[in-house]
Parts: sequence; structure tokens; C-alpha cells
Amino acid sequence: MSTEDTLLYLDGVSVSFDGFRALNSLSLVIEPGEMRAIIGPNGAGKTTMMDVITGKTRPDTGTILFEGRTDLTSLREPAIANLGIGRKFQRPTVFEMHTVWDNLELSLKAPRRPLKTLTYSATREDRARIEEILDITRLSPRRDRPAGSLSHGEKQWLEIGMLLAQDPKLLLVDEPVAGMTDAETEQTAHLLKDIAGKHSVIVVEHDMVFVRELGVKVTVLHEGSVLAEGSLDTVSANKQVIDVYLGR
Amino acid sequence: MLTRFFLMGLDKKAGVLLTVLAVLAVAVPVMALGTAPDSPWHLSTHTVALLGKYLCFALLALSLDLVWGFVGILSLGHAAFFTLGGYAMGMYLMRQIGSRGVYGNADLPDFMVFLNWTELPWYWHGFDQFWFAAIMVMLVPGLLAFAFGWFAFRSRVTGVYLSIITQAMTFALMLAFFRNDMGLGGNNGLTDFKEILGFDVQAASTRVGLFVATVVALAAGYILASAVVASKLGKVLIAVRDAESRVRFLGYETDRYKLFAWTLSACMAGVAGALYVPQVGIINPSEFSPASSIEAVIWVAVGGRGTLAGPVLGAVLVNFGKSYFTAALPELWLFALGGLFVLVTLFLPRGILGLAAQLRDRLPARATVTAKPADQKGV
Amino acid sequence: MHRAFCWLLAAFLALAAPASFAADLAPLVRGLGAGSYAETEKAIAGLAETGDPAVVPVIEALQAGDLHIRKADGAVVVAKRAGNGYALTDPLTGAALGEADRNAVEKIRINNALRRTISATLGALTLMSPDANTRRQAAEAVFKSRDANALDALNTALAKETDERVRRAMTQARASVLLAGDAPDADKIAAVAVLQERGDQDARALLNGAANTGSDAVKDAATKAIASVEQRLALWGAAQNLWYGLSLGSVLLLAAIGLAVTFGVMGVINMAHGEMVMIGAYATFLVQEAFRQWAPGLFDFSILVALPVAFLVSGAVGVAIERSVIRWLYGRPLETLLATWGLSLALQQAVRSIFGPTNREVGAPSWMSGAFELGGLTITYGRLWIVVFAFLVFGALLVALRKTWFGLSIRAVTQNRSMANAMGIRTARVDALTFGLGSGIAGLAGVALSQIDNVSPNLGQGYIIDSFMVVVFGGVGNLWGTLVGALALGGVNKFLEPYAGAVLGKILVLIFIILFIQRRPRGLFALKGRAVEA
Amino acid sequence: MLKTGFQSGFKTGRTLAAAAGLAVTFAAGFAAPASAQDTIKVGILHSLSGTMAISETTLKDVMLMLIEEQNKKGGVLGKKLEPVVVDPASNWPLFAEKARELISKDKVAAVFGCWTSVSRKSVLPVFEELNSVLFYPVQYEGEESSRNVFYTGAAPNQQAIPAVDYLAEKEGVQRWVLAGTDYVYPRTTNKILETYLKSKGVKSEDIMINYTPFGHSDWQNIVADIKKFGSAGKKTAVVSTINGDANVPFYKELGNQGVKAQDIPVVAFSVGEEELAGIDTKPLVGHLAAWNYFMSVDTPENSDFIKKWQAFTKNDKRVTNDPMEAHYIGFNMWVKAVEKAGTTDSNAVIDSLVGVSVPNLTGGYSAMLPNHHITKPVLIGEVQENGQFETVSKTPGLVVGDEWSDFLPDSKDLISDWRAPMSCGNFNVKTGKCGGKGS
Repeated sequence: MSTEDTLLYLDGVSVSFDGFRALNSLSLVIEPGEMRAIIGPNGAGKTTMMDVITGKTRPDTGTILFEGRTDLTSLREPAIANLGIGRKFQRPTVFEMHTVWDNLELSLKAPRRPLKTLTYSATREDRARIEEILDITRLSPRRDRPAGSLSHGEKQWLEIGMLLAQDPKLLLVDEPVAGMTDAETEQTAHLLKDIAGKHSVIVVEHDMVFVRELGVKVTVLHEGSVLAEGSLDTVSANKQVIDVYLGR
Repeated sequence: MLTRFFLMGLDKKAGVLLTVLAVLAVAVPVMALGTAPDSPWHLSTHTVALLGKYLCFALLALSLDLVWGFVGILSLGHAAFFTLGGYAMGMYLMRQIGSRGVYGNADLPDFMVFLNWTELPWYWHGFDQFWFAAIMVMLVPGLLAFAFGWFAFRSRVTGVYLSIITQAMTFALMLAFFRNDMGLGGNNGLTDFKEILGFDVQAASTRVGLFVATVVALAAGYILASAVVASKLGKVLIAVRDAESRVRFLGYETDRYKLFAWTLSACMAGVAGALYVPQVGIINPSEFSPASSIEAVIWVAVGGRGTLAGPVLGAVLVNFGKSYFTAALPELWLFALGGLFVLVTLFLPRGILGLAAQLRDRLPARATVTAKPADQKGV
Repeated sequence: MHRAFCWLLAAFLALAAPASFAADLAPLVRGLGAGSYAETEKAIAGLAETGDPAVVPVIEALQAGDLHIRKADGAVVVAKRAGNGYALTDPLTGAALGEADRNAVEKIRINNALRRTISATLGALTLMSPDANTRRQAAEAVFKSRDANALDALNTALAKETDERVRRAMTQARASVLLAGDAPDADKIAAVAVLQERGDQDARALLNGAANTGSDAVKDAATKAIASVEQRLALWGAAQNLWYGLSLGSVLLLAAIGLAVTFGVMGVINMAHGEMVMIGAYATFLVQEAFRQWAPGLFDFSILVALPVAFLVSGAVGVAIERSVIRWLYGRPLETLLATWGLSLALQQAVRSIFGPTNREVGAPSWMSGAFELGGLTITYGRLWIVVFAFLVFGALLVALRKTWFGLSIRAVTQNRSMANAMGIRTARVDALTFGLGSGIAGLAGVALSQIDNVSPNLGQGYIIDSFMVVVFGGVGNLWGTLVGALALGGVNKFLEPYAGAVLGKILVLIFIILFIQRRPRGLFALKGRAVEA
Repeated sequence: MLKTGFQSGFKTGRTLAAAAGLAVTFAAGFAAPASAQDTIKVGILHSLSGTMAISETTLKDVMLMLIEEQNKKGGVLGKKLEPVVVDPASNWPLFAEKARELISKDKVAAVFGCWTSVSRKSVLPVFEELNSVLFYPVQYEGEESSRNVFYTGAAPNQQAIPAVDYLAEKEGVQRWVLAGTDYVYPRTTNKILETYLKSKGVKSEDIMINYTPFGHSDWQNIVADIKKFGSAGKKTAVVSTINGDANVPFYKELGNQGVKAQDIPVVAFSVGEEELAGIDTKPLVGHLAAWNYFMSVDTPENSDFIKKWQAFTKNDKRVTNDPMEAHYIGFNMWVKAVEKAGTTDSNAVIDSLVGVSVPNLTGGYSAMLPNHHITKPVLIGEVQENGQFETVSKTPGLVVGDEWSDFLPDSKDLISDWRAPMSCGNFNVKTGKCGGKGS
């Protein structure tokens, strides 16, 4: 497989903070339309990996290519986001002073330059799309409430809704079901699976039930590099993985 | 289209404020010029000048609120933009003196004559034209803000660091303008103006005209600011204030948004300064002093940060208080002023308008939900 | 001490000399009080001509302003304050002449010209003093006066002199006299060599004079000597600049270090910091007043007493501010800015109301006055002590934060308040004490600054911006950053000053800070995770 | 949602009415109240807070004392005087605002005030517009003459030039350091002195000019430079126009670096008894100041004044200084002029002020000249250990205040005479016209 066919291509990416190697020659390939679950113990480098992809952290060495040609390591966050990479944070981060509607409107795919936004007014299609996302995320009744007043789970969903509004090619989702009830977790899994058809998704999650629910290829990270890759059953049987998780 | 844009930000508060301004714009000329001096309805030029000054400060406060209240950039150097605008206007007014200076020199202002300057420095050229000065009033502060912001926002200087370097900026400007070698009058600044656009600056009618111009500028500034804030750009700005990095991950170049608001704000402050100078009759470097900028911040805080109408109210109230107390309690007014700032921050963290809003919608449950989760998760 | 010795000497001489000798001097002494400056000067010259050591105390009394005229009979007497009046003594014999009312005597006035004559005369007269230090000072006085009349005395003294340092001083004094007078060229050229070796600014002054007036040979020698002296001076000039930089840096350090605690560690944008410094300076003033009132003899220790007092007073004010205002504002740093700004206005006005708007006098103890030469460096004691003091305070604070339980608590609270609380640390008390500590240190800075600056209600305003620049430049929350920041800014400022002038130098430093923050948005020593966020 | 808010603002008639009412009341609140005319009001316009409070507060107190004294004597024209004190807070635009307030709202008959040049420049147009009277008590740079301002402080020729003459003649000074704070008074004074010295044959290389910012506190380099400049083999002196706050650290540094008055004397124009009260003067003995008054001057008027002042301030250590004397002279001149004119009307008072002569505190009389400056003796004093000055030289007669310096090219042809028929502040004797160059 050549790099041109990949959506995201990481090769030999390393990052150190004050001597601590957060990523150690990490290599990873995501194909268009693929959904991938990333698991790993605390400190395995999952969040750093997302930081590196989205431009928050610059890697010391290594290559990161998007759609096989764009080098992400030299771009700033907004440029990367505009290429079509969306991110949902571990801790739900929404604009608390804005209404749910405004949060979605801000995320909606539209020109991002200041003068364009100054004169922007929502078109009928834009509104329809926001309504649609409100339905999907079940936030319609809350559309005019400030996002700050939502419950934790609602914020998680709002953030997923914002990702949908962004309509990215690649979604990076960090612990989407933390703090959710079982029912909510199940719904979230369905939602993500729906999305995966049209977009590529990387999900970082601790919740094995949820990962199993997703039923996708799993990558295990450990100490900043890939320890194992395959279906959840395969990796759970991997001796190294068991050692790492049980701390042997 | 354009009207729609300008009207979209206007809410009830704007209605009240603009009505007040409209009434002032009519009532003040009538009371100042249309009544006999001994009538109880007569407004003295002193009062007109005073009101005009308050409104200039209100425009400065408004411009500061645009960046502090809506983008979260606490500028401790906004007086710099205000003063630069003032100097641009002051230079025009100086050139208008012409040969009526004490030495009768047609080109050189008096302070240059007696310090043995022989020719007008290059940066004074053009200021004999009003249109040129009017452009400079916005261009000079705007360019400074643009250059400063370009570097600072790109480098992601934020929070306290940004505040302190804005302070360094205004302090450096103050020291520079104090230098007589700058050719801008040093400590004495620019003063003894004669006329503006051919009208005698001392005449009551000119003062009223300047007052009305200030009212118009404030109203225009208010409408512009509310339109900006209500637009999607304004929503991005507020988002930047609350969670800047999140906005970046949505694909917005936050630097540019900040730069836009920052430069716009500086231009507004410049206009405020330009209107201020002919009304108070002097511009000098102590206006650059960091204390002036901090005072402007305090007007915003007193009125209510992030509300647009609040800063206008705050600037007028605090300055009215200052005028009143410096005459009524000359020895004690600093206690009153200092105490006010402490009390406002302790008991009115959202300012007067914030308090009013709180009293009105009495929804304590909502407020707690807003604050709590973020704080707990922060650890 | 010097004076006392002279009195002893005078007494000794009075005993040894025949009584008639003193009587000869009496009319001359009486001439000192003749009225005009010119007549006084003539009388001094007359006294000097006698060469009699007995006149030394008389002239010294004149220099000190103790010599008065008794109005009743026109007699010249030494009058010293005693109670409401004066205690009178005879200037020559030291015999007590009773007391007099304030109005019964009139002081003999001197002006600058007389002061110069007096120093020159005293120099010539005390060259033979048994005390080596006195002789050296005498030689220095002659060096400055270039008094040709002192040449004979110098030659005699040189012949007898055994002390190497005094000899050198006398040789230089002799060279100065020769060069200024009309000695033969050979002597002058030898003198040039002596002065070239001395190589300081005074020597340069003399050589410059010679280079303008002497014969060609002397001019030549002097010009060469000047070149060599100037080279030397330029070298020392660079070193001197370094010292100025260090000295300014340590002043900045002192001013900023308290802020490094309240702002850097606690995140309070403390605009009232300058006023804490001011309160420390006023505390020093009060302590000194107390000393002047009750223990004038111990005045030299007043600063040492002022240190703990200033620390406690400023610290207490700090604790009061924290408990009443700041504690409601944690986590809202920008609002602390507004509240503390209000406090600073009120504190300034309070001090103005209590102490008046004018400067108050804070004296320097003798061990902080004057200067000494280190090679070509002039180092003033006041500045030297401030440098030492700044480093001591820095070291003490570092130890307090690193090694003590209190320091541990402070760090625990700033890093994780709720965890610290859970572990039984009384966070409220730690907050109050930390703020008190920062304010107390500001008070200490006030003691030091009272030695070099105005003690007025505006004192703090002059330092607040510089302090913030230092802390921000160094990196908020890092004491070492504050140290390096202060010294770097002081050094850069003093390096620029000779080229750009004081104002432009300062502007350039500010621009430098602005640009530097672009490069390192969190300051020189950025700390992760602890920086203050708006 | 967007437009409705605005419209509803207008729909709610009550809001509109309330807002309009508010605006009118607000504006009307300023309308001048009618004032009772049974007293004569005197405005006092001195900063009581901010950087200049340090110097100006004393002047406010001295005015209060003078007014109280006058009232004990029965006031003026049979009416009591009433002081109106305001605080312009060292803020120059505020000076203009407060001046306007004093004149148009409080209807004061005259204003005594200002210290810095910039504050005077700021209020000047106000006094001219409203045709009132200002007494300005501080030595200043000259180059100004206004019909409405009476300058009771020294012009440069009443302070700087006699001081330089003294140093050159009595101390044999040949090399000059002109050190000042960078603002208009030192700049102008130094320009005048430079021309003056050069006219006396001093070469350019024997003049060093140095400017420092306000409140400069680190004087190490500059004092070292002065020492270096002074080591060129010629007698050197420093002429200091360093302003207020910066003086204390300057003198402290001089003392510490061992610059003694007998080696390099410093003559200052802005250091008086008040400033010395904040310094340990022992190392400064012999340094000089030039003023028109010293507290140590031994005349009956002066001891009386000092006694009253110390009683008024209830502090027997309070010092007096030159600007206080200027207010003393100015106030007495005003009282005399008002009594002469029989009214407090500005025009009458302005006309009757010229020619008024009152005793000063140094044993003579000062007269108001047609150029609105006064005649004064010039005293040179040496600093004493007790913080006082000892007069070492006094001009034999009174010196006439010269507002347009003869040592500046553009001002040497100008004169000022406010008497009719000339009534001009900048009459050019060359062109014979009023108005500078008259071109």
C-alpha cells in the first residue's frame, strides 16, 4: 500500500518533554473511512499522539502525512483543522457562554476568515444542518440554553455534534463515553459507528465494553509506541499486552 | 444589507443608550446655546466640556471593553492608542495656529521656536490638512496596534504577560514623548489651540459642535461594536475569550480574530482621543501613563465588563464622581476612589449592569451550573 | 576620632609651647571674626604662616562651624550647643569660658572659597602629624589645593616619612604642587611621571592643566601621560559600568523580589506592591526619628533596627490586605489588579495625610556613607550594602521557600490547593502568611531604597512598573528568573545609558522586553503548569 | 430575535421616557447654581494628590493662611474672603477643567495656583477666554506673557543668570555642566545659559548638557560623568535644573561619590528648603541655590511670616520657601489692587495691578511691572547642615523680570506691556508690531 492511499500516515514520530519520551518512534496508518480504537495504559502517549496530529505539539522527529501528501508537522492548529481533522477532547470543551445553537453554528463548515464571519448570516441549508445535528445529538430542546448549563453527558454529545458540524475527514475522539451511563454509552457507540461510514475515526478509550461495542481494529500503545494491533480479541490475547495492563 | 448588519446587534440596552445619546445631542445644544445664561436650564461651557470629556472616556471604555470584555485581552495600554489619536489631532490644531503663535512663526509651533528648531520635522507635514489628520487619528493607533498585535498574538502571548507588555508599550511611549527631542512638545505637549476647521475652539458654539460630534462618534462606535459582537465574528471572539485553543481546533485562525478586534479597538480609542483633545485643550505625554490605562480598565469593570453599555455607564459615573469629589473632598477623594474600586471588585464582580442583570433574572441555579463543572475538572 | 586626636595634640602643644607663643596667635585668631569673607581668609593665611600646630584646632573649629564671635566683646570663641544656649571655650587653649545665650554669639560664616582655603591650610599644617592617616589626608588635601606654600612643609615631611602609603601620597602631592607652580621643566616632567602612575581623574585634571600651559617638553610629556591615563580610565570605566549595572540590578531585584512572591507565586497582580515598599521606607523614617529622639548616639544601628520593623509593618499590612480583600479574589487575577490598584491609591493618600506630602529625611548611617576606591573603581558604601543586602534577602527567601515547612506549605498550596487542604494544611493561613511574606520583603526593600531615593508617598509608584517587568521578564513563579531578570535588565540599562542616554536607554530596555516576550511568551525561566493564566 | 430587541426598546414608551428624562436631569444637574455674593471667593488651584502634591500642597496651605490673616484684618472691600480649594491631582487637563470650574461655577475673583509649566500652559487659554486672573508663583522659563496671568516667580534672568555670574566671578568657574530634567523649563533655561555663557567667551567643549527623565533615581553614571568632566583641569560647576523628586537621589549620589561643594559646586534652581527637608544635608554643605527668598533671611517681615506659618501649620519645624513668598507677594498685590480698583472685576483689577508695590520678605519692595512680572532681589545661598541656606550673595538692587529672554534669537526683539495703549504681550520692537514677527 502506498502512502498516497492513506488518510493519515505517521512514521517514526517522537516527542520528548524535558527528557520524558512521550512518543517513541510511533508509526500508525489510518485508511479513508476506517474507524480505529486506540487503547493503552495511562501515559502511553494517546493524548500526545492526538496533540501531534492536530498541531498542538510539534514532534521532534518523524513524518505525519494527511491524505498522503500534506505534511502536518509544519502546520498550525487552524490549518490542520481546515484540512479536515476534527478533535473532541477528553474533557468536554464547549463554549459555555454560547448557546447550544451557537456552538454548532461556530463549528459548522463555513469560511473561517474574519471578514467572512463578520458578514456571515446562516443560510437555510446551514440551519437545516444544525437542526439535523440537534436531532442526532438529542439536544433540540436545549438549543437556546447556554452550553455551560448542560449536564456532563450532554456536553459530550454537544462536542460530538460540533465534530459532525465541522464535517471533517478524520475525527479524533478522546474518551467519548467517560462519565456516561451505560445507555448513553451504547447510544454513543451507535452514533460513532454511523459516522464511520462517511469519515475516518480514531477513538481513544479506556472503556473495554465500549471498544468491544465498536467492534473495530484496535491499536495498543505503550510507552509511546505501538505494542500490538488487531481485533480486540487478538490484542487481548497478546501476552505483551496482558503484561503491560497487569503491570507485570 | 449594511443596515441589517449594523442593526443586528442592537438590543434593549442599546435602545436606551442610543435614546439617551440622542436626547443629549438635542438637549445640550438647546440648553447651552438657546437659553439665557441666568436661566436655570442654561448649561455653561464648563459643563458642556465636562460632558464631552466623559463621553470621550466612554468611547475609550467601549473600545477597551471590546477587547477585554469580548476577547479577554486585558489591555493595560489602551491609553496609548487614545493618546496617539489625541496627538494626531493636536498636531492638526497646532498647525492651525499658524502665525498667531507668540513668535508669529507661520510654520513652527512656539515650543520649537524658542528651543531653536529651524525647520518642521518631516512627521509634522500633512497635519495642516484636516483630512490627513483625520486619517492619522485612526491610522497611527491602528498601525501600532496591528504591529504590536501581529507579533504578540502570533507568539501566543496571553493573559498577564500580554497585559504587562501592553503596559510596557505605553510606558515606553510615555518616556519617548516626554523627550523634547521628539519634537512633540515634550512634557508640555501640545496646547493653546486656536481653531478647528476654521471655528474658534473656545467659542461656545464650537464646544457644542464638538460635543455633538462626540455623541455621534460614541453612538456610531456603540452601534459598530454591537454589530461586531453580535455577528458570527463576535461569537468567535467570545469563544476565543472562553476557550481559545478549542477555537483553533475548529479551524479558526484565532490570531487574526484577535488582531481584528484589537486593531478596531485601537482605532476607536484613537477617535476618542482625537475628540478629547480639542475639548480639554491640551494633549501631553502623561496621558500615556500606565495609570490612565488602568483607570480606563476600572471604568469598564465598574460598569460591567462584556456588556458594551456598562463601560459607557462606568466611564461617565466614575469620571463624574472624580470631578465631583476633587472639588468637594479635595483631600479625601482618593480614599473614595480607591474604596470604590475595592468595593466594586469585591461586591460587583460583574459591574453595575451585571448586578442589574443578576437581580433581574434571579436564576441562581443556572449560574452555579455554569461555573462548577469546569472548575472541578480543572484539577 | 580625628578631631579628638587633634585636641589631644593641641593640649600637648599648649603645655609644651611657651605661653607667649599662644599669646602671639591670639590677635590673629581674633582677626577671623573681622566680618567679611576676605578678612577671614586673610586671617587664615596669617595663622597658616605661623606654621604653629596650635592653630590646627582653631581652623578645624572654623571648618566645623563651631567658631563664633561673642557679641559682648568681639572675642572669637568655640561655641557648642549645650541645652538652650552654648558652652564656650577658648579656641587656642581649650579653656572653658562659661555659657552664653543663643543670641549672645554669632557664628563665623564660611563659603566655598573659604572652605577650600581651610582644607589647604589644614593640609599643610597637619603634614607632620604623628598619625599616619592624618598625614595621608593632609597630603591629599595638598594634592587638591596645589598650594605652592605647602611645598617646603611637604619636602620636610617627605624627608622624615617612613610609611610607604603616606610617602606615595606626599610624592603625588609634591608633584601636583610642582606641576601647578613654576618649577623647572625637569621637575615638572618628573612630576608628570608620578601623576601618570597615579592615573586617576584627579591626575588627569592636573595633567590636562600642564598640557595646556607648560613648556613644550612638559606639554609633550603630559600629553603622553594623559593618553596612558585615559586608556587606563577607559578600562576602569567599563568595569565601573558593570558595577553600576550590578548595583541597579540589585535595586530592581530588591524591588521585585516581594512581587515575585505575591504575584509570581500567588498569582495576585499586586499593584499595591509599591506601596508596601513605601511603607517600609516610612517605617525606616519612624525608627530613625525614634533614634534621633532617644538614642542619637546609636544612630548607626537605626537601619538594622528598621529592617525587622519594616518587615513586620509591611507584612502586617499585607496580611490585613489579604484577609480583607485578596482572599475573595483567588482565581481572578485580573480583578486583584483592580482591587489592589484601589488599595494603592488609598494607601498613598493615607500616608500623605499622616506624614504630609513632602519628602521625609532618612539619614545614612556612617557605615553606609561615602565611597572607597578599588583600583579605578569608585564604589559607594551605600550601593555596596544594597547589593549585598539584595543577595542576602534573595538567599534567605530561597531557603525559606525550599527548606522550611512554611515554604513547603506555600508550594503545596500554590500547586494544588484542594489537595493541600485535604492533607491538613490550613490554606487560608498559608495564603495570608505568603502574602504577608511578599509584602514584608517589599518592606525590606523600602529600607534599602530609603537610602537612595525619596521617602515620599510617591516612592512606590517609581518602582512598580519596573518590578512587574522584572518578574515577567524572568518568568512568573520562578525566583531564579527574578534574580537573572533583575540583573540582566539592570546591566542592559546601564550598558545602554552611556550611548543612548538615560531616557532612550530605558525605552530600549522596554522594547527589548516586549520583543523578548514574543520569543518566550512565558518569560526567561518558564515553568510548566504553574504559570498564571488570565 | 435580532431586530426585536431594538424595536422593543422603542416600543416600550416608558423606557424611552425614562431614558430621556434621565438624560435631561443629568445635563441639568450641571447647570450652574446661583451663588450668594456676600463673600469674595478666591480659587486655589494646587495639586493635592499625584506627583506634584509634594510641592504644591504647601502652597495651598500658605494661601489658606494668607486668606485667614486677611480676614482677621477685615477682609477686602468690607467682605470676607472665602477660599475655594480644588484638587487638580497633578493631571494637566484636569487643571484646565478645574480652572474653568473655579471661574465659571464658583465665580472666584482670582485664582492662585499651578506649579509646573505644563499646568500653566493648560489653564492659560481658560483664563484668557473667561477673562479671569491667575497668580503663578513659581520660577519658570519665561517666553510667555498673558494679560490674565501675573508671574510672581522668577524669570530666567532673575535666577539663572545671576547664579552663573556668581559662580564665574566668585568661584572662578570656567567649565559648566548644565544638568536638567527633560522638560521645557530646563531646556529653555539651558538654551539661555548656553548662549549667555558663550557670549562670555566660554567654549562649547567647556559646556556639558545633560537631560534626564522625571523622577530619575539612578544617578551613578551621571555623577561619574560630571566628575570626569570636572577633571579636565579647569574649575567646574554644575548648574542644576533637575526637578523635584529626582533631586534627592541626585544629591544622595553626589554625597556618596564624594563630590564636595569645594571641588564641584552645584547650583540649583529647583531645590529649596522643602526639598532639603527630605535629605541629610551634611554631605551637601556648600552646594548652592539661587532664589529670591530664603527662609534664613533675617528681616522682621520674614520672622513674622515664619512665626505665623509655623503657628498656622501647628508645626514649629515647618519650613518656608521661595514660591511661598511669591504667593505672599502676589496675594498682597491682589488685595492692594482690588482695594485700589474698588471692585473685584477682572479688567479693573488687571489694570490696577500694574504698578502696585508691596513689601517682600527680604526687606524691600516688589512691584508689578507692565509685563506682569515683578521685581525681585536675587539671592545665592549655600546649603547649611541644618537644611537652610546661608545667603552668600545678594544683588545690590532689585532685578526686573524679563519675560522674553535676550539670549534666544526669536525672543530678543520682543517686549510685553499690558498698559493701554500698547496692551500687547509680544510686541516686536524691530517691526513695531504686536504679534511676534508681526509678519
